[in-house]
This record gives sequence, C-alpha cells and structure tokens, in this order.
Amino acid sequence: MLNAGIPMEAFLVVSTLMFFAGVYGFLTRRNLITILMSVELILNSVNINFLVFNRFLFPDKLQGHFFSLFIIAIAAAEAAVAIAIIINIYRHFNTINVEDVDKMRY
Amino acid sequence: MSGFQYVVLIPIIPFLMFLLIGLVGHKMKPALAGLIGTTGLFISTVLSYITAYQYFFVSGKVNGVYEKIIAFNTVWLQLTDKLHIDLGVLIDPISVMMLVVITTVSLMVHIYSNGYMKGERGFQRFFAFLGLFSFSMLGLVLATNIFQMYIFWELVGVSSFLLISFYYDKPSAVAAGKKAFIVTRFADLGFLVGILLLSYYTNTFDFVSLTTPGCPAIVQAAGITFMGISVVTLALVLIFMGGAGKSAMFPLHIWLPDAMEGPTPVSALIHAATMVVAGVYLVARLFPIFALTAPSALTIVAYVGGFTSLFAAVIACTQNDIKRVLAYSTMSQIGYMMLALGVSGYGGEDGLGFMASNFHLFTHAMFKALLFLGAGSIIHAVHSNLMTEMGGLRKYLPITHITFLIACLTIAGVPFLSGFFSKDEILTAAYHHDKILFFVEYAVAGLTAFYMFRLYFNVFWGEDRHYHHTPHESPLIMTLPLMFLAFASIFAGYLPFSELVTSDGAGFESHLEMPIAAASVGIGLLGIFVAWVMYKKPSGAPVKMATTFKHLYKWSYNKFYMDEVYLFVTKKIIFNNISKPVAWFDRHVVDATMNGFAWAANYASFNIRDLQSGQLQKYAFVFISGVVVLVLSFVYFFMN
Amino acid sequence: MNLNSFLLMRHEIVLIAVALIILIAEIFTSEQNKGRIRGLAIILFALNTIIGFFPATTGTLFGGMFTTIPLHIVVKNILNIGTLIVLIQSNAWLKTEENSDKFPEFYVLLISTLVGMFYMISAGDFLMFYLGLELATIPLAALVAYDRFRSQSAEGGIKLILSSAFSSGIMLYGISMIYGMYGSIYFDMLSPAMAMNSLTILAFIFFFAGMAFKISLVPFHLWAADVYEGAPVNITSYLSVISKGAAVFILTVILFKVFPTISDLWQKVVWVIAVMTMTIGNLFAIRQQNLKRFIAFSSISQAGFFLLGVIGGNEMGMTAIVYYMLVYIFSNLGVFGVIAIISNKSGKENMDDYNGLYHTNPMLSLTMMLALFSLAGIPPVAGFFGKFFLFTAAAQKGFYILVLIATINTIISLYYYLLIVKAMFINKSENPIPYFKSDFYTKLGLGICIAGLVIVGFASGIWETISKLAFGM
Amino acid sequence: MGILSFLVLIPTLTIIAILFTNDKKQARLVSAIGTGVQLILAGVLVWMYLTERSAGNTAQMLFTQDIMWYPTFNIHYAVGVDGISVAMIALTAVVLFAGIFASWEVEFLNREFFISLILLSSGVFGFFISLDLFTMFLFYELAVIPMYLLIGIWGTGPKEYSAMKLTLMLMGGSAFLLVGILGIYMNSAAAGQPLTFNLIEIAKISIPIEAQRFFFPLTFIGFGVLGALFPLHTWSPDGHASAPTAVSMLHAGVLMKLGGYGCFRVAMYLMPEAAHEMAWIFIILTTISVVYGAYGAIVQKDLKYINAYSSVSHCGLVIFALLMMNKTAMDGAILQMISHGLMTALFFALIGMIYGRTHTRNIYEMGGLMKVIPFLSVVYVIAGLASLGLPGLSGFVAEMTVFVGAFQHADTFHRVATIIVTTSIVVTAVYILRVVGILLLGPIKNEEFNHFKDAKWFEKLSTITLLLMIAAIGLAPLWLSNMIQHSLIPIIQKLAVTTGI
Repeated sequence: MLNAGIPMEAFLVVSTLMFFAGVYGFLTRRNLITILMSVELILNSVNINFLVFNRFLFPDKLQGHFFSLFIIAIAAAEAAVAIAIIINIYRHFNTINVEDVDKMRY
Repeated sequence: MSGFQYVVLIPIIPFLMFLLIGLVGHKMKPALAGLIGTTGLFISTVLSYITAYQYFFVSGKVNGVYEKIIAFNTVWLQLTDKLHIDLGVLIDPISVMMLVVITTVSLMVHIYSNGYMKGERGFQRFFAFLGLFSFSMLGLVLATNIFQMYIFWELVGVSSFLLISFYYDKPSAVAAGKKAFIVTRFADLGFLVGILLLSYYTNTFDFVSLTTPGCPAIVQAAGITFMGISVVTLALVLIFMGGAGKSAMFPLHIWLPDAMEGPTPVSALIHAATMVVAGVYLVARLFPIFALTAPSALTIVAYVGGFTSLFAAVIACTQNDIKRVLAYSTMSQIGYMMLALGVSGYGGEDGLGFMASNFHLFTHAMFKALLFLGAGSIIHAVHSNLMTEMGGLRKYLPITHITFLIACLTIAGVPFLSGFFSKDEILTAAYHHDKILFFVEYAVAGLTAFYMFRLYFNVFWGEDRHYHHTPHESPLIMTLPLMFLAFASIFAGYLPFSELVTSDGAGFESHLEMPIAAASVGIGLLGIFVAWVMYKKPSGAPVKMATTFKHLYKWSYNKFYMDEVYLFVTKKIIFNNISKPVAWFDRHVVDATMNGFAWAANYASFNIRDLQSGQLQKYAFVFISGVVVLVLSFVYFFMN
Repeated sequence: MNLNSFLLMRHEIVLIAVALIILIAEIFTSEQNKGRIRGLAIILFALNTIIGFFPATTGTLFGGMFTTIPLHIVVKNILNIGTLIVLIQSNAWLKTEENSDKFPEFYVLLISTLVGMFYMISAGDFLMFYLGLELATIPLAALVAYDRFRSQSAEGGIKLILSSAFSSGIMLYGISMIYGMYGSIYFDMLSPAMAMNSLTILAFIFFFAGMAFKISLVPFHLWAADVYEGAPVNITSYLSVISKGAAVFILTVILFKVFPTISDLWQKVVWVIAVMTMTIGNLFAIRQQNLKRFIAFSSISQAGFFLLGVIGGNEMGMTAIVYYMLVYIFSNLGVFGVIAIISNKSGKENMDDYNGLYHTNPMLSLTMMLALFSLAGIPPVAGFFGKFFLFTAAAQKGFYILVLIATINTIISLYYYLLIVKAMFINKSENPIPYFKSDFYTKLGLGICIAGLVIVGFASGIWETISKLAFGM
Repeated sequence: MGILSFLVLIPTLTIIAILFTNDKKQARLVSAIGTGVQLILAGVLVWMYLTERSAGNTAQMLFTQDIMWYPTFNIHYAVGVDGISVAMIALTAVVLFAGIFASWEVEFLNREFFISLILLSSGVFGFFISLDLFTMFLFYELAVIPMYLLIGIWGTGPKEYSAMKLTLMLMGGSAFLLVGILGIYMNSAAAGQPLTFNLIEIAKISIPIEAQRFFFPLTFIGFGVLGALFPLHTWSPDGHASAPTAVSMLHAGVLMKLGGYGCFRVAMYLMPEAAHEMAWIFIILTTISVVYGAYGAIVQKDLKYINAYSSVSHCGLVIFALLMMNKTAMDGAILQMISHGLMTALFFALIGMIYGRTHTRNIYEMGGLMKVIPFLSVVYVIAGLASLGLPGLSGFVAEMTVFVGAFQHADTFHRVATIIVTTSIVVTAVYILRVVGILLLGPIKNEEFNHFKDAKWFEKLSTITLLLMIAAIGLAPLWLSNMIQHSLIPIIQKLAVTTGI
C-alpha cells in the first residue's frame, strides 16, 4: 500500500477542514473570484471524501473515483460560466466586490 | 254538525274589504271606499247578530249548558307530532258576545268615520286598516287554540300600530305607534313563552281540551314545578303578561295614552272597546285553568287589575287632554274587569266575577265607544284636544252633549243605566272575595264619577272659549252612531248576562245586593257633586285643590313619571348602554381581531424583509445555518 | 446491450437532436433569414413534444445509472409541454432588436437544461443525478445572465451560479457521506442498507438542503427572488415552473427510493420545511410590488404545497405532485405569459402599472385572473383540483394539521393574488397600459394555458393516467 | 340527463349567451330570460318532487344521477334532492330572478356584472344538488369567489376593503371546511372498503368518535363562517354594505344559507355524536349571535348595516335551531333560511332602490319617503313586518317553529338559551320600527325628495315576486313545512340513533 502509514481518518480530517474552509471562505471573502475559489475548495473536499472512501472502504469498485472525476469536470464548466458572468458583472458594476452586487433585495 | 259554518264569513268579509280597498283603494273615490268598507262590516254585523241569536236562544244550549262549538277547523302548521297550529272558529258564550261587541262598535265607527275622516288624505287607507283590524280582532276572539289567538293577537297589534301612526307625517303619531307596538310586543314575549311552556307540558294548544275542567294534561302539568312554582302557574302568569300588555295594565300601560295620537274613531274602536279588552278576553278564555289550577296566578290578575284601576283613575283626575282622560278612564275600567276575573271562582254563583267582568266589558264597550266618538265630535268642532280650550259647548253641540252626558252617567254608575249593573256586580264579587280590593274599587268608583264629570263640566259648561269659528254640531252620519250607542248604553244593562255568559256555561240567578249597590251609587253621586262644585262654574277650587295636594297633583299630572322611567330604560340603558357598546364591541373588538390577523401578517412580512438583503453571502449564511439547525435538532430529536 | 436500448433515452436524444439542428441551422442561415430560426425552433420542439407521446419502451441502461419507467415519460412529456409554452411565449421577446444576433443560443441553452432535467429524472444513481442537475443548472445561469444590457440580469446570474455551486457542494458532501457509509451510489442498492444514525441524518440533511435549494424551499430559498427578478421574464417562468417541477419530482423519487427506511426522519423534516416555506413565502409575497419578484415568492410558497405530496411518501402523493406540476405549468405560465407580454411591450412590471388593465386589455386580464385563481386553488380552474389532491395525499397519511396550515396559507396567497385582480379589474388608472394587439404566438401560448386550466381539472382521465403509472412505480 | 343537471347547465348557457351580446339591453334581456327559465325549472322541480312523493316514492334523495368522475378517489358527480334542497333551489331561483330585475339599470360593465352574478348562482345551485362532498365543496367555492369582483367592481363605499375582507373570511372558512371534508373522507368507510365522498353512503356508517371530535368543529366552523356565526360574522356588515343591490340580495338571501345548509347536511348529519357533544358551545355562540346582532342593529345609521346585523341575528337563529336537533326546530331552521332569504333579499332590493333615488343610505338624512315613493315604502313596511315576525308573512312561521322546537328540550340550559333567543323578537321590532319611523314616516326631510318617481316596472316586478313568496309561505306554510319535515327524518334518525335517545 502506497500510503499505508496514513490512516483514513487523517484524510477525512483534511477534507473536513477543507470543506469548512470553503464554507467560511464563501461566507466571508468579498471578491467574487475568491468566492469561486472557496466553492472549488468545497468541491475538492468532496472529491477527497469520495476517493478516500473508495480507496479505503470499497476498493473493489470505482464509483468514488468516477464521481470525483465528474465533479472535477463539472467544476471546471461551472467556473467557466461563473467567470464569464463575473466579467459581465464587472462591466455593469465596475467592481467584483460581492457586497456591491445587491441591487435587488427585499 | 253545528250549522255555524257561516261564522267564518264574519272575519273573512272585513279581510276581503281590506284587500280590496288596500290594493285598489287609491284608484277609488273616497266615498266609495267608505261605502264598501261600511257595507262589508254591516254584513258581518248582521251575521254576528244572527249567530248570537242562534247560539244563545236556539241551538247553543245542551242540557242547560252552553256548549263550546268548533264550527270550523283546519291544520295550518304541523309543529311536532302532537303540536299543531290550527285555524278555526270556536263558538261559545264569550266569543259570541265579543262578536257582537266588535261588530257593533266597529260598524258604528265605520259609519262615524265616513263623516269624521271626510276630506282627509288617506281616507281609503283608513278604511282598509279598519277592515284589517276588524278581521284580526274577530279572528282573535274566534280562535280555537291559543296559538291562533297569538297569531291574531300580533295582527291586532300591527293594525293598531298602523292606525295609531295613521298621520304618518306627524312625528308624535309615529312615535306613539312605535311605542304601542314595542311595549305590547314586549308583553307578547311573555305570552309566547307562556304558550311554549304550557304547550310543552300539555302537548296541545287547543282551547277546548285545555279549558275542560279536570283536563288530564293540565292536571299532570300542574304537578311539575320549576323553581318551586307550578309550571302551569308560571305559564299563566307569563300569558297574563301578554294580556296585561294589550290591556294596558300597569306597568305596561304607557302606550295607551300616547295611542290617542291616532284618529279618534280608532281610539273608540281599538283603544276603548275592543283591542284593549283582548287581555280580559284572554284571561276569560283560559279562565278554567286559572281558577282551577293556578289560583295564585288569578290573584296576581286581581291585584294588577285593582292597582291599575286606582292608578289610572288618579291620573285621569288631572289630565287636560280629553282623549287622555278617556284613555286613563279606559285603563281604569279594564282594571275593573281584570279584577272581576281575579276575584271570581269557577262555576255557578262562584263565577259571579267572571260574569260581571264580561258584562262590564260589554257595557263598557258601548259607553266608552260613545264617549270617544263624542269626544271626536267635540274635537271635530273645536279642533283641539285640550279641555282648557273648551267650555260652554252644550249650546253648540246639543246631540253630542246629551249623548255624552248619558255616557258619563253610565260610567259613573248612576242607577238603571247599564254601567250601574255591571259595575255593581263587580263590586259584589270583590266584596265577597277580598275586602281590600273592594275598597280600592269603591274608591275608584268615586274617582271615576269625579273625573268624568270634571271632563263633562269643563267641556260643556263653564264659559265660552275663543274659538276659531263657531263650533257646530257634527253631521248626521256622525251623530247617528252616537245616538245608537247612547241607546245601547242605557239599555245594555238589562241583558240577562248571568243566564248567558258564565264561567261554566250554565246560567245562574244574579241579584243586586242592596247595601253594596246603595253605597256605590252614593259614592258615585258624591263624585259627581264634587265635580259639579268645582267645575260647573269657573272657580278657584281646582287650583286650591291642586296646591293643597301639591305633590300628589304633580305626580298625577306627570302620570307618576312612568314615561320617564321607560325612557330611562330604553334610551339610557338599552340604547346607550347595551346597543351602543355592542356596536362598538363589534367594530373595535371582534372586527378588529379579524383585521388584526391581516395586520399581523403584514407586520411579520415587513419584519422579515431583512432576510432578503440582496447579499449573496448572507443568503449562504442563512443556508448553512438552516442546515446546521436542522442537523442539530434532528440528531438531538432522533438520537435521544 | 445493443443500439436499440438507446431508444430508452429517446426523449433526451430527440432533444439533443433539436438543439443540434438549431445550432447547425444558425450556421447555415444568412443574417436576414435568421428570424426563421425562431419558427423552426418552435416547430421542432413541438415535434419533439409530439414524439414524446409515442409509445415508449422502459428499462435501464448503463448498469442502472439510467432508468426509464412510464411515469418518467409522463413527467418528461409534461416538462416538454411546459417548455414548448415557454418557447412560444419567448418568441415575442426574442424578436426584439437587442436579441437579434444571439437568440439561437437561447434555444440551445434552454434545451440543454431540459436535457439535464431529463437525465436527472431518469437517474438511477447519484452520479447521473448529479450530472443532470448540473447540466440543468449551469446553462440556466447563463440564461439568467442572458440580458447583457441589464445589470440585474448579471447580478441574478452570479447569484444563481455561485449559490448553486455552493449548494451543490453541500449536497455532494452529503452524498459522499452516504457513499462512505453504505458503499454505493445506486439508488436500488442504497435503500435496503439505509439505517437511522447520526451520520445518516447529517448526510441526509446535507443532501436535502441541496435539493431544497433547487426547489427553493425556506430557508434555502433566498437566491430565488433575486434571480427571478433579475432574469428575463421568460427565463423566470422557465425557472419557476420547469426547473422547479423537475427538481420536486426527483426529490420525491429519491426520498421514496433511497430513504424509505428513514421516512420518519424525512417526513418530519419535510413537515417543518413545508410549513416554513408556505408561510414565509407568502409573507414575503404580500408586500411585493414588482410582479416578477411577486411571482417568485408566490412560487416559493407553491413549492411548499408540493411538499404536501412529498410528505405522504406514497403513490397518491407522487401522482398528486406530477398532476400539480402539470396544473402549475399552465397556471404559472399563464401568469408569466401575461407579465412577459406587458413587460416586453411597455417595460412595466409593477403592480400599480396594471391598474385598469381590464379596460384596455380584457383578454389578458381574464387570462391572468384565471391563472391566478388556479394558483390560489379556486374552482373551477385546474388549480383547485391540483391543490385538493395534494391535500388529500397528505391527509391520507394523517397530516391534518399540515393540511390545515396549508389551507390557511392558501387564503393568505389568495389575498395577494386578489391584489393583482383588484389592480386589473377594480382600480382606476390615469394612464393605463395601452391596448396591445397580440401576435399569433402570444395568443397560442396563452390559449394553451387557458385550455389547460379549464380542461385539466374536469378531464379526470389525466389524473387517472398518471395515477395508474404512479401506482406501478 | 336529469333535471338537476339542467340547474347548473342553464346558468352556464346563459353566461355563454351573454358573452355574445352586444350591448346593455341585450345582456340584461338574456339574463332575464335565463333566470326566468331557471325559475320555471325550479317550479317544475318543486312540482315534480311533490308528485313523486305523493306517488309514494320514499327514497331519501330523488332524481339522483351518479357519474363516476375520479375513480381513484371515488369522486362522483352525484346529484339528488330531497325536500330541503328543493326548497333551497326554489329560493335561489326566486332571489336570482328578483336580483336580475333589481339590477336592471346597472350601467358599468353591464355584461360582466350579469355573468358574475349568474356564475355565483350556478355555484349555489350546484351546491344544493350535490350529494358528493367534493363537488359540493367545489360549487361552494365557486359561489363565493365571484363575490370579490361583484363587490369590488360594482360596490360602493370602502368596497375594496369589504370585498377583500369578505372573500378572505369566507375562504378562510372554506380552509377549515376542506380539512373537515378530507377528514370525513378518510374516515368514510370501514377498513378495506373504498373511501367515498358520497354523503348518503357516509351517513350509513359511523365515523369514529375521535375523528368526529376533531373534524366536526372544523366543518361546522367552516360552514358557520358563511352562516355568520359569532364571532366570525364581521365580513357580513361591511360586505353587505358595500355590495351592489343584487349581490347583497343573493349573498344575504342565498349564499349565507349555504352555511346553514352545510352545517346540518354535512357536519351534523355525518358526525352526530360530536354534534351532540359540542352543541353547547355553538348554542352559546349562536345565542349571542341572535341577540347581539339584533342589539347591534338598533344603533346603526346605514340602512345596509342595519340589515346586515339583522341578518346576523336571523342567521344565528338558523344555526341555533339546527343545534336543537329535533325535527321541529330543524324544520324551523330551514323555514327560517327560506324566509330570511326572501325577506332580506327584498330588503336589500328596496334599499338599493331607495339609494338609487336618495344617494344616501344614512337614515338620518332621509325621512317621509312614504309620501313620495309610496309603493316602495309600503313594500318596505311589509318586509319589515315580515322580518319582525308578523303572522301571515313567512318570518312568523319560521320563528314560531323554531321556538316551539327549541322549547322541546326540558333542561335549563336549552330553556334559558331559547328564552334569550326569544327576546330577540322584541329587539327586532325595535330596530325595524326605528327604521320605518325615521326613514319612511314623519315629515319629508329634504325638498329634493319631492321629485322622486315611484317604482318602475322592473322594480315592481322584482319586489312583488319576493313579496308574493313571503306572503305565500306566511299564509299557507303547511305543504312546505311537511315537505321539509319529511326530508328531515333520515337526519333526525341519524342524530337520534347514535345517541340512543
């Protein structure tokens, strides 16, 4: 085993930390790009989860692996669209500070 | 079986007249409407006389007892399995007697009105209403069951309302009509509850079965008590409340004086001779139950009657409006009748009071109608109701004067006129039953003579007032009824009432008790004498009397402030302290609560709007908090 | 597995074909003939809708990742009808100057999202489900931001894409936990293994939150109003109807299929969420002046009503949901159709602007009124039946209190729907919206809605058909 | 197709026909013809019903028709009538007919007005013929919702507020009702048997008492709101005051009766045990209604408010009588529904006509109308007399039947309640006479009144139609009462059997 020394829990701690870091980032960062990055963090923590579970608990099938592959691909697509919209935002608002993007409320 | 089916026509004819004149009357000439109405009633009158003759002298008597005959009966409304309201015709001595009274007086009033109302706006309407009233009153007396009586009772009330408010553009007339209706309506509430109570325990409305002595339903019901009182007594007292309302017994009398706002013929018909005695008739109708099962209710009747007669007589002494004097006099006389019923026993000579009451009812109808019609004639001549604006009229109104005098003598109990006989029977009955009541009535007899002659002297003697134009005697069409009624007043006393109208249907021998008769004649003459001294010529005596008995005079003049008491109750208590708060409560509490829900929703809506701040990150925060709260609460919920 | 088995994906394949044809047509059409693509798109889509009704085979593909059962086909057909109406209604908007150069993209994007939804509906495991979900969402964000000239459109787009990514992340985290615990992502295999424990609750709620986001259930709904307001009207109608309907359906399927053993748990969650959704959605809707925003909140509240069908967890609930989806398509698209026409022609979107509309545009007002009454559940229009059956489904499982809360909420919703009716019929206006002559497509779009509203309720066959299929699920 | 379905079909056809009319005159003519046909149909129905009964047909419901609609839920289009429904249908037809003529001169959006009005009536007709709870509920809501537009568009005063309040409160009632109906449905059959919405079927089994305890109040209150049950009556004064004439007529005259009808046909009939258990609460509430409405009416200044409060009082009496749960009282309740329907419709028609002339409804601004518009005034007086229970008019028959029926309970609670309710006849007299005195009698208040014209032909037609019915019932109540009592037998049996009385 390649990483026989490292127990599964350690991976899970990392993924959990990443998850919450992502959530925290999403809630606190003001720059839209950074927020997008925080989302990526969340998705990557999910990827780690899938991979680790697959590798450690259910090594006979590859469901986890495939799942993370698709997540990565979709995340890329998502980022593409998001960034396109962010550019559009910049055109209209001249900023990409998320707090300023609140023309619609109540 | 009876051959009395035609009696149905007696009420029906006036009703048809009402419909005819009511619907197409405004297209007729007034005189034609008057003629139609009068003719219709004339037919009814003739039929009533035929009925009376046939019943009393031909076929009514079986084994020496006048039977109760159901001439006609039909189910009008089925209520429960046993209770049903019927419409029918019941013939027995009192109903036949009432037929005669009502049709006679009504006919006189019809004839009289042809002259009195001439040229008035709404002449046709007047005759239509008279027809409606006659129909209702006849239906009332012919009722075969207590609910039918209630039905016509209400109709009578409405016709009375319509006729009192006849001059509907006069606010006082409208107010008087309203008052009459509402006060009697209130009394009818008692009547209704009484009916409900009685019928629940006896399972019948039917008079014949209810008033048969020893009726099992009544006997059984008498045993049931409610709060210590027999339900029959309770029911009868409540029913009497209805009677007291219609008959203007204290304290439900306040509508009657005001009702004089109506045209005078109406006062003669409704508020002197017929409708106001409906209460007496009601008690008489249920008399066997009163006498045999609920004597305490009968005592109440007696005392209410006695008190009212005194009370009204006292007030009558000080009133200035001649119609009001007559109105109080009517109350007083009806008090007599009630009292007579109250002191009566059942059967044979015990039933003297019963007989006397009906006798007095009969004679009173004649002379009181005469008085009112006479007063109408006077008013017609001088265009005023006030005694202070009259005087010395005997020269101008000879026929009215004579007939009026006859009526006054009759009511004062001068011997050999009808009032003497009937009043004397009442006094005799009271004397044998209850001495207190006897002395009350004795005093009232004196007062009656006094106030009637006060009226008489003031109007026909004394000095001339300043009249707008010289008063002149009324036309023949008005004086004719006066003469007829004067005739009746004189001779009605000779009818053998004790043979015909008795509590159990069997006749008995009645005789005058000389001491009582003498005493009553004495006090009557005393009253007349006092009035003669005080009012024959203008003198300071009335003023002096008034100052001597200042308080009594003041209270009497103000009718013992009964109107004020009522006004206080209706205006202050009901209108201001019940209705207004109810209306306020409805708007500001009940309705406000409903609006409060709407307000709360809007308020909440406004207060949660900050949730929707437009900030993406706040949305995410709410999202994640939602997740956390859900997770924590459900983990807690399910894992414990 | 042979080529024939791909016929199971017939709906999806036809749709993709339509999208491709439109793309190709755009390439080969000259600039001045470009307008014809609109007609082509509608005709193609109408064909697609009709093909959808052809008898279809059922079965599974890709080792269970993709399944097709009759009920799926019904739902797909319903969504097809809805999308067709949206396309027809969009026609007038796409004709405008500003859209002249890029409108074919609109069709392609829209059809892609629909394909995504179809995959989501037919998903047999979480992976396919996720793929479909994202395919349905990402193009949608582009569509929301479609209007380049309005800042609100961009704002809506960014709010949608970011929060949807966020919620996907949360949901995926939940799915990963499930995978970690039970070792599978296939629905069929998961359900027998599922057991109640803290981690399952955690995972379930994470997953549920993600789905709730798509359906816009309180408290995961906050994006909805802004996005609805920001998006072009026709996109809003698509979002509020088609996308939501599909999500509700798949949520129900997953709840029934994957989590039946912990129905105790999710019924309570759904109960709470349903109450909150209906109530808060309504409370927000009361004050709204902008009609798009107004309908946004109203459709949040409507989502709460859908949950009444979900909570029963039985076939009747499933039928009620699908049926209500159909009703809801006609009702909401009826409302949006009118809003879109007025917004496009006069640029007015506020309730006050609608004052006196009946006197200038009676047919539009009547359509709007019928549709609103349907949303409020007033007979004789279809909404009454839809709501009644949803309530029946919930009542069947004894959730009477929930039904009571729901019925009371219908009254609140009736209040604000009546506000619009009041504006149109009762209020007087100094300068009302002038009379519009509607073109063929507008009339067609609204006509279909009205026909649907009137017929669906009385024709019990529709319900019965769905019901039979649902019972065979 | 049975005769009953025509009752719903004719209004529908009338509506369609109105859609094709061009102007005001055609629209009202078509409406008049449509409602006239409906009136004739109702007459034919009464006649057919009586012939059928006298021919010995003792089925509970006649002219039944049953078409499966939603097999899954066992929802049927099931219609049928008994004497009570027939009476209510006749009432509706009469009031509708009179209502059309009372609104003969509606100018604004005339076609829409008639369409809404007839739509409303079709809901009412449908409600009365339904035997299936689902269709009953459907028609019930159908009858309520046009009110919003009718009041909102054609009303007067604070019409928008009133319309909204009325609609929301009534629909709020139906929110409770819906849950109640679902509850009944879910308990409508023994385990294993198919559930049903059919009233008659459900009545054959008894719903578990626990379910009854929960669903009876919901159903009863749901219908009670429409029956102006205290304290949920507050939609009534505002709603009636703002509504246009014909709408007030139909609403107070017919729609409010849906409440009372539903209360006994659904709530009490299907859930008798709970009805017995909870009757006392509602008896207290209705007793309050009766007296409270009457006292409330005394101080009102607006004619329509007076009548609205009077309706609260009279409709309270309906529910009160129903809760007495014996044949006589329930018979009285239904008579009272019909009687109140006719009289209040007449009142509202007259108020509308008077308002059309004086342009005020404040009684203190009017007076002496008897002189200038004698026809209307006389009819008003007669309506007033009917309302205060004058014998010979319908009100008396109804009230007396109620009182006698209510008095058949010997316990103190019922007795006291009955006597309190009885006092309302006095209070009623007070407010009726007050209005008559101020409004019609006395001197003419305003010079302009002298120019008024008395009733036009259509106004006469409208009022006389109602008046004739009032008098007919008042003079010869027996056949109607028997028809109702006969139909009450199954309900009474159900109420009695389950309690072991």
